[in-house]
Amino acid sequence: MMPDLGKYAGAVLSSYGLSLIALALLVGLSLLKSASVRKQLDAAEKRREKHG
Amino acid sequence: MASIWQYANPQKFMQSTTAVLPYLAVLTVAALATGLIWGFFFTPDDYKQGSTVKIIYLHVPAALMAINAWFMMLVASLIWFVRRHHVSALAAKAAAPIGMTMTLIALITGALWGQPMWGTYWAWDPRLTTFLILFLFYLGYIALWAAIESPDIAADLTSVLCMVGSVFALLSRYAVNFWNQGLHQGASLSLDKEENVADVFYLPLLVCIAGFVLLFITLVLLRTRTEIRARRLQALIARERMA
Amino acid sequence: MIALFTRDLALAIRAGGGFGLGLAFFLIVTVLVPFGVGPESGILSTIAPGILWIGALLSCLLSLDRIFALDFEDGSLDLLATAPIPLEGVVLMKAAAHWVATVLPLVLVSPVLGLLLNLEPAGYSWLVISLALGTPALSMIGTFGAALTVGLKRGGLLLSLLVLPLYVPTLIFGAETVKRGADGLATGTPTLMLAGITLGTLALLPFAAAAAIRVNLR
Amino acid sequence: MIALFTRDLALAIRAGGGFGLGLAFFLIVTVLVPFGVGPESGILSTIAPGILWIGALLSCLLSLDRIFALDFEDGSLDLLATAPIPLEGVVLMKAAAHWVATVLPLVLVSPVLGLLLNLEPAGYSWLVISLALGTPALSMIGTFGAALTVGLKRGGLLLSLLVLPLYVPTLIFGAETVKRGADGLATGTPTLMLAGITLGTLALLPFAAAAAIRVNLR
Amino acid sequence: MDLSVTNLSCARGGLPVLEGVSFTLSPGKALLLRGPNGIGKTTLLRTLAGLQPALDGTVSVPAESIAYAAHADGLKATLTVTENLRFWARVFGTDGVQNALDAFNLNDLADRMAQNLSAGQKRRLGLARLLVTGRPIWVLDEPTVSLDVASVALFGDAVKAHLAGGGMALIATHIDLGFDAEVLDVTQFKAAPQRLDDFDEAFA
Amino acid sequence: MDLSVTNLSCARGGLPVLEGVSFTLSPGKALLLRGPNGIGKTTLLRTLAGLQPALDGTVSVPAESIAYAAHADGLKATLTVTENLRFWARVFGTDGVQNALDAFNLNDLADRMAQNLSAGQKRRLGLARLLVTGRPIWVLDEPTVSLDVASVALFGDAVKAHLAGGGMALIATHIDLGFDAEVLDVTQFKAAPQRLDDFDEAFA
Ligand code: HEM
Ligand SMILES: Nc1ncnc2c1ncn2[C@@H]1O[C@H](COP(=O)(O)OP(=O)(O)OP(=O)(O)O)[C@@H](O)[C@H]1O
Ligand SMILES: Nc1ncnc2c1ncn2[C@@H]1O[C@H](COP(=O)(O)OP(=O)(O)OP(=O)(O)O)[C@@H](O)[C@H]1O
Ligand SMILES: [Mg+2]
Ligand SMILES: [Mg+2]
Repeated sequence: MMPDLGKYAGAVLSSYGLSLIALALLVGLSLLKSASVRKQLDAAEKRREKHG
Repeated sequence: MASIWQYANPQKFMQSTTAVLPYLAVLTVAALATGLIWGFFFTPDDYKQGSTVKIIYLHVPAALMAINAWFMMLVASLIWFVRRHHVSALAAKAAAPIGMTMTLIALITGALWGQPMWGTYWAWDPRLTTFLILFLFYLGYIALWAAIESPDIAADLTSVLCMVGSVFALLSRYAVNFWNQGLHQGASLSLDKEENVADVFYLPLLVCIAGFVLLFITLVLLRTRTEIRARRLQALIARERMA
Repeated sequence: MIALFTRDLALAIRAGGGFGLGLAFFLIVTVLVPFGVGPESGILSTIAPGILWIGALLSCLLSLDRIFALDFEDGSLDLLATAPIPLEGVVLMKAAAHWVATVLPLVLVSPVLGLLLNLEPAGYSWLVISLALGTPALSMIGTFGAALTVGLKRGGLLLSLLVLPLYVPTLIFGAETVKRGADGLATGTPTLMLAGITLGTLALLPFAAAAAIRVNLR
Repeated sequence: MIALFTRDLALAIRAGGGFGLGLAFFLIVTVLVPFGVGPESGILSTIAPGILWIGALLSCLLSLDRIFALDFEDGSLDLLATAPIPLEGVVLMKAAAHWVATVLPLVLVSPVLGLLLNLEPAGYSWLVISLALGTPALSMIGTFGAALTVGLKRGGLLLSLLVLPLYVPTLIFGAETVKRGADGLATGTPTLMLAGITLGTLALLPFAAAAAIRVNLR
Repeated sequence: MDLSVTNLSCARGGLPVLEGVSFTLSPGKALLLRGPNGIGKTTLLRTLAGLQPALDGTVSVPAESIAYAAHADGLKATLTVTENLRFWARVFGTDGVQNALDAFNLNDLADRMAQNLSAGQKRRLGLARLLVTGRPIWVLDEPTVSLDVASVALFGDAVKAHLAGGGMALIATHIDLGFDAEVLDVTQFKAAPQRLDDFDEAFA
Repeated sequence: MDLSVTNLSCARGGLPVLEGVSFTLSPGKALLLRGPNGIGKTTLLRTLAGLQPALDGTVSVPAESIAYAAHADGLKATLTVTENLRFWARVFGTDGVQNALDAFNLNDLADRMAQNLSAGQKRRLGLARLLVTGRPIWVLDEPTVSLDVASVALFGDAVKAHLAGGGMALIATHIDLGFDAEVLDVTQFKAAPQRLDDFDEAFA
């Protein structure tokens, strides 16, 4: 059910492709950083509670 | 009714965003998927531009968000400067990479669109040029955040840069217009849409714009939360060092 | 404040760098362009206004990190911040000294370099006028950038990155003035804009720069 | 010696500057040119080869003073000079690290900037080839210049002045290669010359640079 | 007019270093600050001099009445001794250059460039700068580093003359200055490590 | 193999500073250099380490057997303690990193970036570097600056272990190092001011 893009298929597909890659990178990196910081913070809070 | 500034308290901010973030994320995915799928699969080709109109569903929302992200950073910087709420400084920091990505998407899709339409990937058209300058501003802003160790000093200096930069961005816009008349279409989301974009293109475009706005808000909240946690983490580590 | 201005000038001259080197860099950039672009005089004279402005801008840029870095390292900046003159005045004097020591010589020799690039005869006077009107804005913007990056190690390249987009409007109007002048067209609007930018930056940026220094000394 | 190379790369990445900022400067210089010269794509594509080469050269130039200055300040250079590796090897590794950290990224993004300047399609491959062949010479010559000025306070601008004339042959042949490539002409001679310059500088300049460092440490 | 500091807290690099610093200094008196390396003496003096904001607490005098001198002397290597002093005299709007040269025995060196001075001579020039500020409160950080015995005595005389004229001096030092004064050990004000029990405490 | 220095003259900034320096040091021995500021100790040590040419005289060992450590530690702020040491170990082709960490009590700090160390810890790292050079002659300029008592003792132990293994040490210092060694006062070698009777003498 791919629409027929005609002679501009290259331009349209690469626009969508590159944009989605950029968005995926942005979202992915944001999530990764969020997860890693959260993990480090949890560990640090645990240490703090243990040692007071 | 409590003051809106209560959300500038980090803890309060964390609590309230924990509650809304899942809904926002779902809404974002829904809007983006609907808009892009609708636009890509279920809209006709334009009689002049052929299938390249489909690029509009990425290009225009990204372009709008690129500018609005900077505007949001400006507002957040002003709030930090006047009221010194840490959350707003961190929100400005969190928004910059998003804005930069949006600028990049607008530039890439525009360039890819330009090749079939104008016969060149790049022309020094005022609007295009303005975006390039905007990209440089994002780059400098992010580099300044990265270069300064102390978070409060970084917040102060980047907010000064954001304010001064905004003035110069406007000035550049005027200068660039003066310098070159350009190829780019004018604003077509004006009120009398009769003479501009037809409904078939207009409605999915609106959904896409909504999707990008939601994406921006979601990401800013997520990244601001990360920054807040990182700040807390830094303080805890510093305390461990001292003990 | 006059004392600060004369001291900075004296330092620029004694250190041997202030005057000569900025000038030399301008010369060399301008000379490199024909090597890179090729010697056809038609092309050269078309691009001459832009290249001369860009050369001046880059020379100015390269000397920016000296504006505050030396004073920061040896503690003078701390002492100036606690001295009975407003920091805004200090910033303005620093920008003025930078302009006189580094940029003014460029403005004065620019016609000679215009010759090297086959600038149209009608353009010479506009070259000097536009540089004289526009470069104070470059010095002032650069001083602001230097104030932002004063505490950073090796801030030089970051400084360039921050300052260059701010230089765009000045560059556009400056080069446009020369281009129009060389082509015998009316130069009113860009000249006015140049003057406007210079006045605006001189009026507003000292405050932003002084705020940045206060933050950086903290 | 490999240890020195990997350490310098690690430092360049950690300091956050090495990679990104040289690149940013290249980007900005290239972007400024149309603002100065004007947006007509015909003129831009004529001067594109020269401007791209000059941009790469200037970005390279600006990062030169980092090559030895930091090691000099913190005493590493003294220690390296007394270490059991030849100073010539140290110099070569320094140049290599500079090239990989600062110049290689420029080479890789240069096609994108070619786009901005409307470089002729046939020129892209030659742009990358000529930069890849010629820029090692720039790094090596720059390392020599950095070695000459290592002890001097604020040697940065003096360094530029010393190094720029030495860069001229590389620039000429590099830009010529791209120009001929873009025009579809034979590029044999300038490409060979570029390769020759690079090989020659890599073979000879380490000795000169090592001698200069020995003198400067005295 | 006394210099009284009440309950002052100051931070360095974002972390509180000293808390609850309180003392009073009246005209004609000097106060020596002592404490181990890294305790926060420099931070305290910079806060008093108005170079960084206090976290908390008050200082009874404006920063404009304080002359601050630290390790870095603010000397320009390519200006002569007289030129260096004359510059600061003009900035502070006074004219005590000759007086300052006399007090620190710099007359022989008056035309020497600062870069050709020895470390101790440089230090003397840095201290001479205090005399041309004409300000009543001297805030000095390790003033006698690299001075020989004779120069330490000159410095002591200069401080005594300043105090006799109704001035005040606040001096952080590890070594003997050759004159008597009250001593304040700042170790007692050391900031307790932040508890950070409350999430928001990280955002000072 | 002894280190013997015969009739050495060395210059700084174009002027002779020390003349006729002669001494001998045998394996297992340490020699302390003393003398007032500016007499030329640093100049002498740099000449021995091969960093500047001697005006005159001979040194019996090649510069390749000497490990030199000065005020500047050659540490990279953005590398960790281990990375800094490992780099120098690779440059000198040895593998004593763990050993060096142990000797200067740096194990707790092994993964800390050098920029986050205190001055004393930095100094310890700089001294630990000597152990990874594997060279027999240590030439040290003011090694104990900013070290606390415990660290000075660590340093003393490291020097003693080095000497016990047949090494030598030549140390310029103003302060007590906590161990006994021969002392050489370099003031006796102070260069006489040039007479400049002959026109050519200015061209040394
Ligand atoms: C790199 C190149 C380009 C950049 C940076 C760019 C930038 C922008 C911006 C900022 C907008 C939103 C402005 C607004 O809504 O007021 C926009 C809208 C638009 N652009 Fe582009 N553009 C580029 C290339 C192109 C090309 C090549 C085409 C097609 C031939 C194109 C077609 C459009 C259309 C149809 C709109 C929507 C009009 C509107 O809503 O204003 N753009 N572009
Ligand atoms: N730039 C900085 N960033 C973070 N912490 C710092 C910074 N500078 C100093 N510190 C820390 O702040 C504390 C106080 O430093 P300060 O310089 O005030 O000490 P001091 O009492 O003057 O020491 P000294 O006797 O060595 O002069 C020290 O523990 C130091 O490690
Ligand atoms: N760059 C220079 N140019 C000219 N003279 C110099 C230079 N550096 C040092 N000197 C002079 O050389 C002499 C010897 O200096 P050196 O550093 O060897 O002394 P030192 O005995 O190590 O002193 P200290 O105990 O302070 O370390 C001093 O009188 C000094 O003034
Ligand atoms: Mg201190
Ligand atoms: Mg010494």
